[in-house]
Amino acid sequence: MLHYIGKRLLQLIPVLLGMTFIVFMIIRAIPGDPAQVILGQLASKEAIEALRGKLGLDNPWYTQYFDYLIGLFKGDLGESMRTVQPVADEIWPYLAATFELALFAIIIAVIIGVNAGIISAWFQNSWFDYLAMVIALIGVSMPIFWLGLLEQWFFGIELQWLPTSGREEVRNPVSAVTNLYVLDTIINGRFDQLGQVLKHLVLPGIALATIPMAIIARMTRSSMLEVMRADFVRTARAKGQKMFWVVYKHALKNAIIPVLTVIGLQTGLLLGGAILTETIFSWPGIGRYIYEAIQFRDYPVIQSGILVVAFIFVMINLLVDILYGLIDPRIKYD
Amino acid sequence: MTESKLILEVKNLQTSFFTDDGVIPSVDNVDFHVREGEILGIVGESGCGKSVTSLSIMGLVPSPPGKITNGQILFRGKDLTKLSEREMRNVRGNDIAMIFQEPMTSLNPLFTIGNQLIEAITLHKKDWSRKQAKARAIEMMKLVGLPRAEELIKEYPHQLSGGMRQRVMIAMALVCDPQLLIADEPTTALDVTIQAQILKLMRELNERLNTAVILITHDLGVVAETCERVVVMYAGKVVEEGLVETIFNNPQHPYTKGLIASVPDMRYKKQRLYSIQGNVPKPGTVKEGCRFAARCESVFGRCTEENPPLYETSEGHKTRCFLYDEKEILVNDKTAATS
Amino acid sequence: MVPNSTIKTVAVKEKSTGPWLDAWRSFRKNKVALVGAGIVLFFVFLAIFGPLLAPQGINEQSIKDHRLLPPSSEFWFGTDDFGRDIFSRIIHGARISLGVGFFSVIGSVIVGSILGIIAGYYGKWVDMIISRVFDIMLAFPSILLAIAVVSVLGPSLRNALIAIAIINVPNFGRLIRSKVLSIKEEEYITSAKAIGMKDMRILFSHILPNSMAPVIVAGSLAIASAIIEAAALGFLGLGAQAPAPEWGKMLADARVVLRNAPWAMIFPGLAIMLTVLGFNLMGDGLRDALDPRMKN
Amino acid sequence: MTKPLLQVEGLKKYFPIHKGLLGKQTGFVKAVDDVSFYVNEGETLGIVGESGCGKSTTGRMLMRLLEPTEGKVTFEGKELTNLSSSNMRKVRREIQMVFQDPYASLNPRHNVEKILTEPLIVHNIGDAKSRRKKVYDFLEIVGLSSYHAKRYPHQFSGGQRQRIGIARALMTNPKLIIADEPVSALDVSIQAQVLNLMQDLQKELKLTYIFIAHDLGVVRHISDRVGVMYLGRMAELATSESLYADPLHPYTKALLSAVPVPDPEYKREQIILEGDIPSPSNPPTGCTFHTRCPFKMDACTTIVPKLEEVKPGHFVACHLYNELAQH
Amino acid sequence: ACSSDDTSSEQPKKEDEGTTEKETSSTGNKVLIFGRGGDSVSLDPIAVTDGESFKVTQNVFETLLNFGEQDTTIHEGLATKWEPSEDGLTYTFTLREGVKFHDGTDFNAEAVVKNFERWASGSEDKFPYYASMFGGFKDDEGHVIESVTADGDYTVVFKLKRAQAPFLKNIAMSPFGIASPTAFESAGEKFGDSPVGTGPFKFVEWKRNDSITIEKFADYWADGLPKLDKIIFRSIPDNSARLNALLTGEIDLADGVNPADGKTVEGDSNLQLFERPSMNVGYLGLTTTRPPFDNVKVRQAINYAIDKQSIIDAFFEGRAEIAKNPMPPSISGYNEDIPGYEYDPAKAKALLAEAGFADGFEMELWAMPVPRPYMPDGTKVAEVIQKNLEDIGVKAKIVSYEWATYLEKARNGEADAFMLGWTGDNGDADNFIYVLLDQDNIGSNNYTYYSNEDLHKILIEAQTEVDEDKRNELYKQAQEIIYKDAPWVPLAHSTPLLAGKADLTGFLPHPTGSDKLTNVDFK
Ligand SMILES: Nc1ncnc2c1ncn2[C@@H]1O[C@H](COP(=O)(O)OP(=O)(O)OP(=O)(O)O)[C@@H](O)[C@H]1O
Ligand SMILES: Nc1ncnc2c1ncn2[C@@H]1O[C@H](COP(=O)(O)OP(=O)(O)OP(=O)(O)O)[C@@H](O)[C@H]1O
Ligand SMILES: [Mg+2]
Ligand SMILES: [Mg+2]
Repeated sequence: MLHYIGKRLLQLIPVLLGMTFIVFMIIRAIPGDPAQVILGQLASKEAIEALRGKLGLDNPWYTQYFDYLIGLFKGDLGESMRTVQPVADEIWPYLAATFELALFAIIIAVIIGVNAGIISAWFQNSWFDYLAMVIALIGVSMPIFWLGLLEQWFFGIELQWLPTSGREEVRNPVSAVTNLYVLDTIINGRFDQLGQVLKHLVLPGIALATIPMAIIARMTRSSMLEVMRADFVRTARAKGQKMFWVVYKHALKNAIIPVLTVIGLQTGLLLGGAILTETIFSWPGIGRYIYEAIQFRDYPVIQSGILVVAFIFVMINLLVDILYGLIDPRIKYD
Repeated sequence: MTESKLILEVKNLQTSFFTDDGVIPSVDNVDFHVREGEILGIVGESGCGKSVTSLSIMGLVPSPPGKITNGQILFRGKDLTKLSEREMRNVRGNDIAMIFQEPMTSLNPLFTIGNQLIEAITLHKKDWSRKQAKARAIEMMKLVGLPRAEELIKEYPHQLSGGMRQRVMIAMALVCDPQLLIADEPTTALDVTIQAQILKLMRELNERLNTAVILITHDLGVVAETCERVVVMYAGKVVEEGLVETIFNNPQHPYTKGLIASVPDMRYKKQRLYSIQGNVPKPGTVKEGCRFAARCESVFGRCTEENPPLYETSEGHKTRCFLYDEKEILVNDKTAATS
Repeated sequence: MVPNSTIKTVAVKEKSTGPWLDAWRSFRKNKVALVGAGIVLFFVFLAIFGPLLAPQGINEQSIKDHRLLPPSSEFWFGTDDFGRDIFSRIIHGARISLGVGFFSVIGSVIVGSILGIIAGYYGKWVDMIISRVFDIMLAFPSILLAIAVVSVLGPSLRNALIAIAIINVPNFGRLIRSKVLSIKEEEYITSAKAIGMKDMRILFSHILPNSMAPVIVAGSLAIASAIIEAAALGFLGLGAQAPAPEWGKMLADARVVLRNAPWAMIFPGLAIMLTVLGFNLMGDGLRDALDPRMKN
Repeated sequence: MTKPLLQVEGLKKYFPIHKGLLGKQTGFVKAVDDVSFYVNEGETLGIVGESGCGKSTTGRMLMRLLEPTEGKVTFEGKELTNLSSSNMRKVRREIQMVFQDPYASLNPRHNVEKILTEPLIVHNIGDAKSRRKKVYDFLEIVGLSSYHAKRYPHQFSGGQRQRIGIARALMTNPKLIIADEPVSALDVSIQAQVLNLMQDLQKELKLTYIFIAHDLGVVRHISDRVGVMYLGRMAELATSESLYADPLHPYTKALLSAVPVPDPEYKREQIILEGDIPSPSNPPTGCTFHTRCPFKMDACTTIVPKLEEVKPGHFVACHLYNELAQH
Repeated sequence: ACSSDDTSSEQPKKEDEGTTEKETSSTGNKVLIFGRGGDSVSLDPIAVTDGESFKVTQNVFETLLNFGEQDTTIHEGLATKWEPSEDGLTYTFTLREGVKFHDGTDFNAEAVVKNFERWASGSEDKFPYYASMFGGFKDDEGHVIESVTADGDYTVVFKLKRAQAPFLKNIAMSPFGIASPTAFESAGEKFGDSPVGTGPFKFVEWKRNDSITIEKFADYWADGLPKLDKIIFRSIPDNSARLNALLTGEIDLADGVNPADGKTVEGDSNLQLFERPSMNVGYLGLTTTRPPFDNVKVRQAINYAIDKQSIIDAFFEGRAEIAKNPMPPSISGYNEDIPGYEYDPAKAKALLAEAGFADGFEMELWAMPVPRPYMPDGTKVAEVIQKNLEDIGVKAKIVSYEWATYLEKARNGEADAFMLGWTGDNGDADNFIYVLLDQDNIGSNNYTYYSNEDLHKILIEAQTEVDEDKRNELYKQAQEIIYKDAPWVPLAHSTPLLAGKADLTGFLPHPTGSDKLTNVDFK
């Protein structure tokens, strides 16, 4: 098993290297000069040249690339051109913010999606099935930024139930330990804050959860339908097992593997793909961090930011693969 | 042969599937019975309704689209079709157990053998401890001739060969001492030498535990070697029923005759096999008359117009064919079944 | 002697068929899918004839007289902050959204198919490289990739289309590759080899047509997501440029006046949702019709 | 004695087992291990054996649908194993194959006419018109009607599909047909139809068959000679009379006694083998059957028995007969 | 020794802070949450150029001189007196006494000198504003400041190489907030993360892209000030979302309110609307080197063609003034007498015909992709302009790029016509006209590539002219030249809006965009 993980990690290297290369080439193809952006409209040509020199931007691209790579191998993600902070130091709070949101969203999505899928499959062609699947379809058909705006409008402005921006009650700020605020409030023993933090998670969480929830529900349903026809399900029933356990024990465990893949993929996608939600809900997340870095041509942040997101994405997929092995004894890792 | 008590009576059973193409009675007016301790064979070609019949008995017809639309299934006098799902659960695995055709897919691949066996036990022996259940599981595994039972219990189905899996299935079926075991093509997926092992095991268990068995197969050889009585099905109907010897030596229904004649015999070489022309009709396509009429060599006018009833041609030997009408032994279906 | 010529094959009257025709029949039975196809057709109709049907053009400003009017009998969906008829703009916008969805997917299908077939058929290191590139692209957060691509090319509808096509390439590539790999193992491929068929012919006459069904399904679903992606890019200002009535851009433009004129945001959003829903419903129906495994 | 149409010598197929993601090769599945036999023109050679013993692999290697690891296949004096792939394709006109699963072996998106025309196109036989005619002729020959030509595989019953498969194999007027379990998927009553058809065609078109099956009754019925395979090796090879009347190899004996006979009165001493078939990736040493053999001797665990002619035309690979011969 | 002292004294201090925080939170403490559009880049004011950084540093740091509460007149700051010499080459500042930095060190002449030394020995990439306001660094030829010396504890003398008219205004700009020398010496590059100034508020915490917290500096020199206990700056990038947050009470004050929302705020009794005095210009630049805009008639025609009033009505919601000059009227030197180009499509057409474009022509119209205070919705304005141009037969294709690309391409002269704007830094005419339209700044902020030798002479002269009236006269002339040459279509001087809770008092938005929150309080 460890051996397998090691091997998979080794295999990651070319993918991530390829990734750095592609990102590197793309961002350098984007017109716009970081030095210019940093120095603003006022800057003179000389100033820009000077800064370019300092940032190493006047080296040939391959030198820049290899410098970056060498840094990477030393565990150095580079330094933001704009804030002059090491990306490695700067990135965590953003990542944590998105991670918390994505996790929250995916938990909602999994709990509701998986159960809706199961019940739909169990009572195939019932009104619940139709309703759940129509809702799921509408869910995947909704532009989330639109949903986010409607949510803000309705729950935030009209009903005033839930906060529409940020991660915390600013008047009562969470003192960050891990930057995962839910965890932090618990560590700090501030359960009053926990409630607030959770409240802040609700609206962006729902906006973000909608699509994965719908996808998971549909996937679970079709996977369950397939499994429910399997012989071993009939065997379980023939033993006299209750339908509930047949479904939730025998069928679910078998149906969950393709669902897990989807969950893994979606979690990974949420991490990098939450830009719009993060913008609408003013969530200080990694997506916006990178998006802004693109706007400011902050090359090291773009490069390392995308690299970190991609790394997490592949790690989640690795985790999913390992989970397969735990669920399915037929899968052997060696 | 001593007359023993009836354990199961299937009367007039009709199970239909409600599909997009209409209602298809896949099992139509099926009557048969099983006596205590006997092995009843049900033979017939693919799609003739063998599995649906057995699933009907277990109350496991996939629904929707399937449904028992008529008839009774009396298990020790109790009509199973009238039981609630809850009551039915107590019957399943406890009174009537079932094993399926595919040993490869009938076990849940993600749970250990032990887990699945123990589940079968604790479902019905609520007061048993896990330890007791485990002991019982091991005992049953030994009974069906599985080696290294103590270790096997921790293994997963994919680590076992087909034959071993089928033995596990049998052990699982017998774990609560059912009175009736339904085996739906239990050896079809196995190799001949392994099939021989399993059939031998089933015969032995039947003798030792006196469990009644319904053995469903399409292999006439298996029936001939294993069963006492046999029911021949064709396109959802029982076409002939009788003792094994009678059926093989004196088949009456043209389909049974053709079937027996078309099997190549390993013992001698026929120049040319007998073959029944045509195909089995698609279920639901034959509305009027005998379902075999289109393929029958002895077909005559009445066959395509009327539905032949079962004629009892001699004690316990029944045939659904107008050819035996002349012999004036028309028996009412119902009286035949209850006798 | 003709053996067994006595067999009377009962000539049951059968409808003319073919795999596609059968699929159509089973599709036709699926009411939900039909609703989806209906919605799609409706929008396709709008896309084609919209300019003729719309009461107004896309840029008939009337800032002084008709600014931000609520829905009324004259302006069904109200007007925007230029005093333009939102209803007319949505009708015109159908062409943009469907166009982006359709052409970007066509682009990804073509590129993805070529790469997927090459990878699946030639295997070995070619497969290795192509698959790794797909891995890389998939690990890339797609919206960021799209943003980056548009940033490189400059924001415009065409470039948004290209960006969306690019991010979808690995999906189709992988799909086709896995399909090619699995079909390669089918018995009818062996039987084609057994009659002495050449590899290229097998590829084009057997493997490709048989891998198309999932591509069609995935394609119709991908159109749905491409429409949303285009809207998202439009929303970020990276898609169609003014005064094009792209729905996402209309949404973005309407944000500013959300409080005074919610209709300016509700209707374009609904249009997106409905179109996407149509494609999703249709795609689902197609999957059921084309993928025999989904049949009960 | 007629000249063999096909001669197989020392045929082997070892499938490498790759483990792990880096694909390190960790061993072999010895699917076929040193098999030799010949087929005479006009005869039917049956090959039986239990699942996974290498029957299909053997069949496929004869046509080089699988490349043999080792060994020689000679067809009409040509050594097939040396041919270039384009020459091999030409030979495939002479050797055709009928597959077990009549559904899977027909392209679901092609109609019958297309399926049947394809071999003609591939081998450039005739023009469009003559091809069409030939298709309709062969449809008749295998007992289908011309109106079936426009239909698709899923609209046929299993037996009919197998007829299409057979018709396709016949399109190029082959000499040899390798039938890999052509009736295993069919019901008894349909199986009889197809077997009869194949026999009739053989007589009429002077075909040679290699008939692979696991049903001993079927093999007996159709074959002139029968080879019994066990774990990639040929255990016994003899004329079908000799084999069924007097099986020599303990495995053949057990096999024959295990087959259920549809006759309740037929009583015999059954030899029920213990245990399971070993895995071909880790076959037993010596005689691969020794793990289940009731007559196991010391030599069996170490020495691989050779297939030797014990009686005229009756070959067996078993140390019991080696010793007998020596004594 | 000093540093070890520092650390030892800091430890208990932090604990103190902890306890005081808890105390204040139990007693009703006054916290203002200020929602704004983006995060700061750095809190070292000299190192940055972005308004969002200055919004914070303006309250942490103080400059020697201050601007007026709502204008750019000069007032006392850390210096209580300032005396220029006759020739304008020497300035003597008298410093306020009893002022302390947040780290407890004293503010004195020494500190001022150290700050200027630090800046002057920097480089353009480090301290960009210093370079552009004072003409470069220590060794540069253009460097205006010859020396900064302490004369006793509370007097600082500036010697200039040449007269600089807006010198005092420059000194008052946010970037030149005086920092604690001990702090920036020990923090080095990291100073921007933990700024130490003398301002009414001291830095507490920075959650990147989310919030910056500053709290009342107990030892602030002015008694009773500041009134607030704490300010939290929150970045909420989207204007609508920010107003939402205000409506839901998550923030107390929102910067950058959409003009369209102005009425909503005014109609809400819980809220009040603030107007930031205008010190900006939004314009449509016509690249004078690209045909047909190299033809002055064409440029004038475009000027006549655009209906500015409609634009202002619709997309500034009337909260702007039609622009006729490149700088807003609030800046001295503004030329009232310029008539401006009124909306007159017929005249425009005639001019086009004169220029030989009777049938119009095709052009690209670049629209700003981001909202800016001077141009709340660039693309929409562009759509109106497009429509106006269509009316005179000019086919304009709206083009947009991402902001950074947009600026670079426009700067390279790749645009036919582009929308842009400017917010003044120090309220000086030079900061508009010279910066935006002088030939020296081609390739920099003169995006239109407009050059006019006469204008150049006037502007250079004005830079060193110390006499205010003479100087104003020069700028009026300059505006006339520009009016005739029409390198721009000046569109509007907008009044950026802010919204706050109704019980907020003492908030006076500053035209530069950096607001001092010292007097803000809750009722
Ligand atoms: N879920 C179902 N939906 C519709 N029809 C069904 C379903 N299950 C079974 N049938 C129909 O019922 C008929 C009888 O099927 P059944 O499975 O009992 O056949 P069988 O005799 O067991 O055949 P086999 O030997 O192939 O197992 C078939 O024609 C089949 O088409
Ligand atoms: N492509 C392959 N790669 C690896 N192993 C293979 C491959 N094809 C076949 N084998 C293995 O070779 C052995 C022989 O397979 P083969 O298909 O020839 O058996 P068979 O006798 O035809 O069995 P069946 O009766 O099940 O068709 C089996 O153990 C099988 O698992
Ligand atoms: Mg069955
Ligand atoms: Mg095989």
